[in-house]
Amino acid sequence: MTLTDYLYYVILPILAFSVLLIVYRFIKGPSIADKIIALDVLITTGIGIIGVYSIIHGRSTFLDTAMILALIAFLSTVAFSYYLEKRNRKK
Amino acid sequence: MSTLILRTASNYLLPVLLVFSIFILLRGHYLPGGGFVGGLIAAIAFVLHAFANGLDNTKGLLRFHPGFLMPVGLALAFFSGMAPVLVDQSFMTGLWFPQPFPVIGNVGSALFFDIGVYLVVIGVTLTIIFTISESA
Amino acid sequence: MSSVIIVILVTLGTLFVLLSAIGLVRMPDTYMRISVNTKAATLGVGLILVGTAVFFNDLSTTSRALVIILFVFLTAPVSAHLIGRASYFMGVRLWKGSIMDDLRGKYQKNSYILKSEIDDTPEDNIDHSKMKDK
Amino acid sequence: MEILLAIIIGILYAAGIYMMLRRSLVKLIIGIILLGNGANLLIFLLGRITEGAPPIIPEESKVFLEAYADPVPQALILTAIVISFGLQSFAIILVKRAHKVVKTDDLDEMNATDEDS
Amino acid sequence: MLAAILLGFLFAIFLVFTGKFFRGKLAILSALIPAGLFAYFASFIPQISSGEIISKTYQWVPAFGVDLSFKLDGLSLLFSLMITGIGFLVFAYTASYLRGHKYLDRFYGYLSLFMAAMLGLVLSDNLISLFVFWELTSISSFFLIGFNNTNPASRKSALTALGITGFGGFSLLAGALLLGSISGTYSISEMLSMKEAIAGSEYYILAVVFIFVAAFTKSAQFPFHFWLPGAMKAPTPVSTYLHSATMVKAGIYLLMRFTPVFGDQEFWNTTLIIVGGITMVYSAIHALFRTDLKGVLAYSTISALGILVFLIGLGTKAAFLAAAVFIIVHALYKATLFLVTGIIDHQTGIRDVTKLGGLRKIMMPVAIAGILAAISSAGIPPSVGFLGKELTYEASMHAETFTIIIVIAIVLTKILLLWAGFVAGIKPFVGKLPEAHKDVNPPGFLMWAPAIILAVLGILFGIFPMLIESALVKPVVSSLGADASDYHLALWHGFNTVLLLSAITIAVGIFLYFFLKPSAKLESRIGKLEFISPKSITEKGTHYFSVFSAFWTNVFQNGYLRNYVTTIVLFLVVLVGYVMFGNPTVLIDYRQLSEVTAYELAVVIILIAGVFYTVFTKSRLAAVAAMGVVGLAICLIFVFYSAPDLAMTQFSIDTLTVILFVLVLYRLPKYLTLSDYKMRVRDGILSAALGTVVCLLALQVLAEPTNTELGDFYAKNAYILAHGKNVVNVILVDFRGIDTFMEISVLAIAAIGVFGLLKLRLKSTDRSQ
Amino acid sequence: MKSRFVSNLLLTFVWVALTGDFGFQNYVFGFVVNFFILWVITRGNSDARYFTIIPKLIAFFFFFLWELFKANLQVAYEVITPNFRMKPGIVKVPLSVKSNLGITFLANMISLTPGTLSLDVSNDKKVLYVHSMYITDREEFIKGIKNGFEKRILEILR
Amino acid sequence: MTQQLILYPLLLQLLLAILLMFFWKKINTQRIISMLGSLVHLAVSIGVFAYIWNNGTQTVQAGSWEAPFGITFIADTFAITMVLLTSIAGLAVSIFSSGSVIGDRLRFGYFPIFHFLLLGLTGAFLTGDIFNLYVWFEIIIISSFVLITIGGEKAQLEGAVKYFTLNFLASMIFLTAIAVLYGLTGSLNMADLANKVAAVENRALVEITAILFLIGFGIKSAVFPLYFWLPASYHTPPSAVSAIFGGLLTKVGVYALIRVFTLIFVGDAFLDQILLVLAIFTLFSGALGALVQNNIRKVFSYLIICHIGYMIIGLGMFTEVAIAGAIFYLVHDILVKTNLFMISGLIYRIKGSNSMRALGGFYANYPKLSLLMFIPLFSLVGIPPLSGFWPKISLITASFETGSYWSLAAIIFASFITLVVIAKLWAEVFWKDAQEIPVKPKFRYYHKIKNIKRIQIVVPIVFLSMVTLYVGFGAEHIQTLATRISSELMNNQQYIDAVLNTQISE
Ligand code: NA
Ligand code: NA
Repeated sequence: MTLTDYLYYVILPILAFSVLLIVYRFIKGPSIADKIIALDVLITTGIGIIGVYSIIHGRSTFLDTAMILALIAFLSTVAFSYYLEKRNRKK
Repeated sequence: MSTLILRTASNYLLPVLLVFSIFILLRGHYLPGGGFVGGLIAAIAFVLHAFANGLDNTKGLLRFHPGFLMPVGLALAFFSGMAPVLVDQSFMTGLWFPQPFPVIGNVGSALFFDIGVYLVVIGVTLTIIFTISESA
Repeated sequence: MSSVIIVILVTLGTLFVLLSAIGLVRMPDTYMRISVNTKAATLGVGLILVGTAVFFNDLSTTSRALVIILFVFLTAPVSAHLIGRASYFMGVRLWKGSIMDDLRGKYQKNSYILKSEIDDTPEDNIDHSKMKDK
Repeated sequence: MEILLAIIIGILYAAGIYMMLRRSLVKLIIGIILLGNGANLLIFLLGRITEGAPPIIPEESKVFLEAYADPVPQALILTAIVISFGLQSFAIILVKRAHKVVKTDDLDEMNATDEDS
Repeated sequence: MLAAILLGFLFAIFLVFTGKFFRGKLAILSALIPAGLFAYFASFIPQISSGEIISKTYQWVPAFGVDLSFKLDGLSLLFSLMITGIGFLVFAYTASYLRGHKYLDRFYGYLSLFMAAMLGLVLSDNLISLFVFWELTSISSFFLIGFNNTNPASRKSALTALGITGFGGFSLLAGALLLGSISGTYSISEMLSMKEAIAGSEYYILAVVFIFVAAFTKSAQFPFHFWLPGAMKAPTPVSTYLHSATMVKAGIYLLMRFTPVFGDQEFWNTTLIIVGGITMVYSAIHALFRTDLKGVLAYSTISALGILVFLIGLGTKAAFLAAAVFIIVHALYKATLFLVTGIIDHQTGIRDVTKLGGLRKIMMPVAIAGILAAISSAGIPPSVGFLGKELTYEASMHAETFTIIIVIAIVLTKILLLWAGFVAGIKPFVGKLPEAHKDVNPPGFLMWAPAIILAVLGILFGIFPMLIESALVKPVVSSLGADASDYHLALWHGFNTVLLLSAITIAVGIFLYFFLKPSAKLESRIGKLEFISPKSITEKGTHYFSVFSAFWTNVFQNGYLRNYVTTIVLFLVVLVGYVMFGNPTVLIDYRQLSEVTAYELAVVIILIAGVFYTVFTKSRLAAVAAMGVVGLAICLIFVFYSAPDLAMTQFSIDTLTVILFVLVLYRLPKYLTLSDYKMRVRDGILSAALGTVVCLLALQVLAEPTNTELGDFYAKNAYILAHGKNVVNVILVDFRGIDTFMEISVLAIAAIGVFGLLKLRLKSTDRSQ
Repeated sequence: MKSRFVSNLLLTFVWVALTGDFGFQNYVFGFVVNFFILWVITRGNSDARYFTIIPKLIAFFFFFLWELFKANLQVAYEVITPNFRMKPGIVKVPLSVKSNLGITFLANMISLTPGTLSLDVSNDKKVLYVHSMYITDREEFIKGIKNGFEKRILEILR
Repeated sequence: MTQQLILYPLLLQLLLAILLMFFWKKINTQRIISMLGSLVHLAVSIGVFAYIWNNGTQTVQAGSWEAPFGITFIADTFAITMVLLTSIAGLAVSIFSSGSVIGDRLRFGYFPIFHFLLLGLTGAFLTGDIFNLYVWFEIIIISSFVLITIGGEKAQLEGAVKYFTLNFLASMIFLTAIAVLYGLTGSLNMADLANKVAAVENRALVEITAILFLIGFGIKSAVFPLYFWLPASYHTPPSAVSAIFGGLLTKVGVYALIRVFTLIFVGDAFLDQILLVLAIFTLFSGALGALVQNNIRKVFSYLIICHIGYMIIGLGMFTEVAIAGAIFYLVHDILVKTNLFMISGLIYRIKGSNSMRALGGFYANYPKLSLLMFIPLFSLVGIPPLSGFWPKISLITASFETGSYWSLAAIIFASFITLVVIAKLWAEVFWKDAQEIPVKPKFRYYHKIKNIKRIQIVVPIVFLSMVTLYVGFGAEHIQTLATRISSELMNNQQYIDAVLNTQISE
């Protein structure tokens, strides 16, 4: 089994399975915070998937996307928290 | 949001993100990136700063209305497109310096165009988000 | 040789990611879910990216991988903090097995000013025990 | 995979229109965004998809040495995404203002301009 | 000749700028224009009576085959003289009738506009330019009928008249264009030479119908007649000029003009006889039931027009002769009666014939004019009316079929018209003068002189028919394609059946005049039948039509955005579905498609889950977060399929959208469950149908061969010519840079829009400015 | 002025790392780029010293990585075994570090290590509220933090 | 420099838009720049028009990339005529805006956006690339969104929500069509597409693509049953905005329909049949709608819909005569509709209302203005020899020649209803006694505003009325133009050759 096959047939499926688990939590909630943290973890996992994928295809270019994901995902979490604070304050 | 942790973190992230945005802008012709994404990242840096420190502080940083970047960027794009017309070539024909520059590589009208895109995107994003924040 | 290192790094990383996913599903309250994920996923992704850096073994990729790791490690705890505190004043309860809550009565309602000591205006402060269940 | 993508695109179109058919302003915006995503993916799919071969010329070369994905649909989608973003941001604010001025989130109550004849 | 026609237009335009000088004493100067024109046209009489035809062509719009070609033959000469002659009298009369009126200048403007249009109409040899003038008469008539425009009834009548004549106008246009298509020319003269070709064309009936509708509406034939009584709201000079002497005869003119083209065909003749016959009898009877003088005159005018149509329908030489004479007769006496009625109205303010009497004591010249006109109208010798009636009877008796019915109808009509003429021309002047009218002022010279002139001419032409015979009547008949050179107009043709009929007519008519007085009672009796009249049917139809219009409009434009979206999507689904499933050749080729891997499947699953969650969640924030999941999934798809730039952009933009949403959301209310279950199911089905159609469409396109020529060119030249290695970026900033330029412009515009939406608050005083 | 220069230099290193081009020209270019950025955000660095800390931070990072890995195993065990043996709660930890950077640093380190999560810092910067999954004893827990991370951070910052 | 000639109208508008953004708050400067710029634009357009008229179709390859690889701009007679009309209407509305749009709106980017809108229109007319056309359409719609909402009044916003949604939907359908087209042919250049689409074997897919374009453009051109956004919104913004919308916005949809269906999807009987049916219903629905409205701007809105039917019916009959009729009508309609909305603005300035019930007495009180307004109103009706009359000759003739009696009936019906509607409007607004309308305090009534503003409001109306009169009385010229355009369109090979055989000069 080559490295590529290993990543392709073992690692990526595990990561894919993780993604499904995370989405399960996303849908189940119950609080909005759970959804936000699930989304955050999902994006983090996505970075991992992209990392593995770039090894499989031998293209480091994909890491650029991962870089953007890492940077920007943070902002949406900030925005959601901002929303939650504003919303509660309004009440 | 009045959280010290976020405020501190964002103050450090701002310059890093801005460096990153220029990096993304300049490499766009060779690798993924370019004026658009670069501009977005720069804008996001300021937005993050605004979330953490309040809008007024961020505006204080900028010193001019971000909307001003829009005409500036558009004008830059326009002149980079018009330059070839002045030498009797078609609009938006690429003009290139004969020798590649260090680091940036080949420099031509397309690069200035991309910088125009970069500026417009920053201007647009910040105008939109700042305006909403102010009237929220 | 490098291939072995890559396999180890990536495998470990993937397992940590899986771990965090399982944790996310299994942990009984929001705070613990945040807690588990902030590290497991972060560490997992960090390991995978190190593996990537090793694989490509060139400077530009390595630096990019490092930048990603840096960003992730820099932002993950801040995110966790933001969501955690938001959960608290949104009224997300601690797990029933929790043994203490020093935050009770410290957040001022509406302004979210956080005090270090309980003051004499308890009615203005957030207290989960006084909230009704949904 | 193409079949799955086609199904996804169908779902995005359907979901987008379904949301646009609701009476809530917010749902309208969500519908618009979903529909936009559907259209972008459609361009992507119909431009034919290629795995793991970004249209970026290798560092040491002047031309492509191996297969590469068609860059045209990507460029088109980039333009379309950005334009959609402009429209969506405007729409979000429009909805906010409309809600504030007309004082309803119910689109069914926004019919004065059609009636007043 | 062009100058002659344009003179009226130029004067109208001239009046726009100098109008205020023509409101006062100078108004009478306007009459110089028709007078001059009359003289001009009269100067052609010798040439025309000698059989000459004068024509003149000016180029206008050759691209359409439309030119300004004019033809002066007997028919057009007669009409030209009527238009300018009566025009002259009416212009003069108006100066007195509307003396000091605030808008007298406008009135003259419209009148001269009308006169010019009417001249153009009768002189045009090009069918399209004829139509142009035809429409101009309708428009100037609209302005004249609505001259007292602050009066709602006036406005309504103007609208009705324009509606009906406008409708006829479009019919004329269609007819003209159809004839043009058939014959390849719009020149009426050239059409004359293609009589057989046109009659043999499969479009003959259609073309004739178009022309009929035009003529019948303009000349107030049953069932389109009712606009004419309504048009009596106009000032009397208008009624005189347009609605008795000239414009209403445009339809007659048209029929006569086309007699040589369409005539001698059963459809043509029969229709005209029937329509003319019904019109003449129907409206003559109606005249009996009027108390308003102008009402009586209006219905008798319609009746007279019916007679003319009927005569044209008879299509014999005698009938043409009768028609030619009757046009002159009618113009003279009916114009007189209108002028007289106008004078009465002007001086006493009353038009109700039951309240009038003895006015001879105050306005003797008017009485003379009225009585002379009544005599002519009654066809009592030695008036020219007698000539007309004799000829009419003569023609009727030689009708080919249903002779008896035709004769009875025409005699009945004539009897009733005699009554009408007497009521209008004699009754107001005889008997006792009511107390109230003792102090009525006599009319000015300018008012009664035109009436006298016309009335006297009516008698004069009767006594000396040779004055009109070769100058006017015979050229008209020869324009209609018949030869009447052997015929001589004379009062006395010896004892014959026609004379007998004449005697009966006069006797019965006079008897009727003494026994049947116009009364309000009678009028209300006919009013009860009003609901089946064409007028009320049309009005009802119009009403239901506007109800239907409102219904139709509101069905589609119902104010509900979701209905609009539904309609559009449904339209798309049905149309595309029809083509897609109607073509069995469209197949999906599965072989070319790639396999699915685990991680792809996972991404697809989360994407679908995200979409469904977005759609069905009850929390808005959750929906926004779920869109984040969707965005991430799409981003990963872009990564998997070689589009890192896209992935980056997609993700950044999704994040920004989330931020925007979040900044706005907490200002918006929570979701409400607004639509019921049924509606959701319905929308669900429609959406699913769209989704299916798009999905199948995508798969079918994928089965087609690909062409990567474009991408290959870019890939080959990206570095070598455009100095970049990221081909996508090179496309964006170079190959297709303008797209990108405009894309950032879109962003800038959106930002300006957002800025304005949020920052611009109009002061309450600036609202709706 | 001096700190500005130092910041500029440090960002130049970040730039060079990002581009992966260690040529002299790239240093110069990175310096110019960052000079520009710092000019744009003149007000952004009230903590002028922060860049001097980065090298120490990197050292700390590797130490921390090990801590992180060790503690992760504990959570892993918790997550994959059927029963919960947790004793969670929110603990108030008094702070010795005073600077914003120090507090943020500490809070983040706590969050990154398993079982603990920094929820918030009081507005008077006196205490940090930490959620922990395993609280055997409140004082013990506080002591652990103060002697562990906080002590090291204080060292780094001085 | 001459080879870039056809881009000058486009570049000038772009320059104006950008320049105006620099003078953000200086509204007087903006007014002057806009008016002078529009004047120059008209001069340039006339120049380019004359050049094309004398030298035939011209193309420019943006970026010097040969077709079909770069973006092609092409000015055939049709395109340059539309550009010229845009510049005429643009100049009129620019002046009108200077006089009638209140300062607050001008301070929030009215003029830059206005010129962006004109830029979008110009671009859409000149482009020879289908995706680029999409981009120009987006410039147009985003500008129109901003203009329709500027000021943010209640009615504006309500209308804008619908306007936005349905136009967005149209854009998405357009984009879907482009996706399919690219998937089928791998090309974006319209001339190249004409060749490649003809070579596609699966005609059903081509037909579906054409239907998608039909619906996408159909929404934009307000064809039945896709027009809903128009009556819901066109009466809500300031009348200067309605004027440019009413004149040009739907017409660009028509332009695109004509372009696509004469160049790319040619000779499909089923599609022509659909076009005809849609056109007939459009004529019908628009006419009925206009009949029941009370607000004059709504009347004009429905008449826009109604009269779009004339152009589509011309396209549907697809003969040289019919298309010439459609083109002539297009020319007439742009001028008249722009003018009518400006007139509704003038009426509003005078009386503070646009409701027919509330208005009255114009003829008595403003005879000269009434006479002026008469010109476009009755040109619209097509009272011969005013401009609206001539194209009907072609359309009716074509319906006889193609045996399309339903078309004939619809054309006559719509003409008749238009006549009735305008006559009714005339009777209500101009003839009826002046009605008592409560005086709005601080409303800037026509008699209260400065002379210069009054001139700025009236002059463009006079200007467009004069042009309309020229179209009517100089019908020969317009018909010659329409025939030339029509024959160029019917012979799409000349377009294709102009694009694909262009020599690239270094
Ligand atoms: Na890019
Ligand atoms: Na994170």
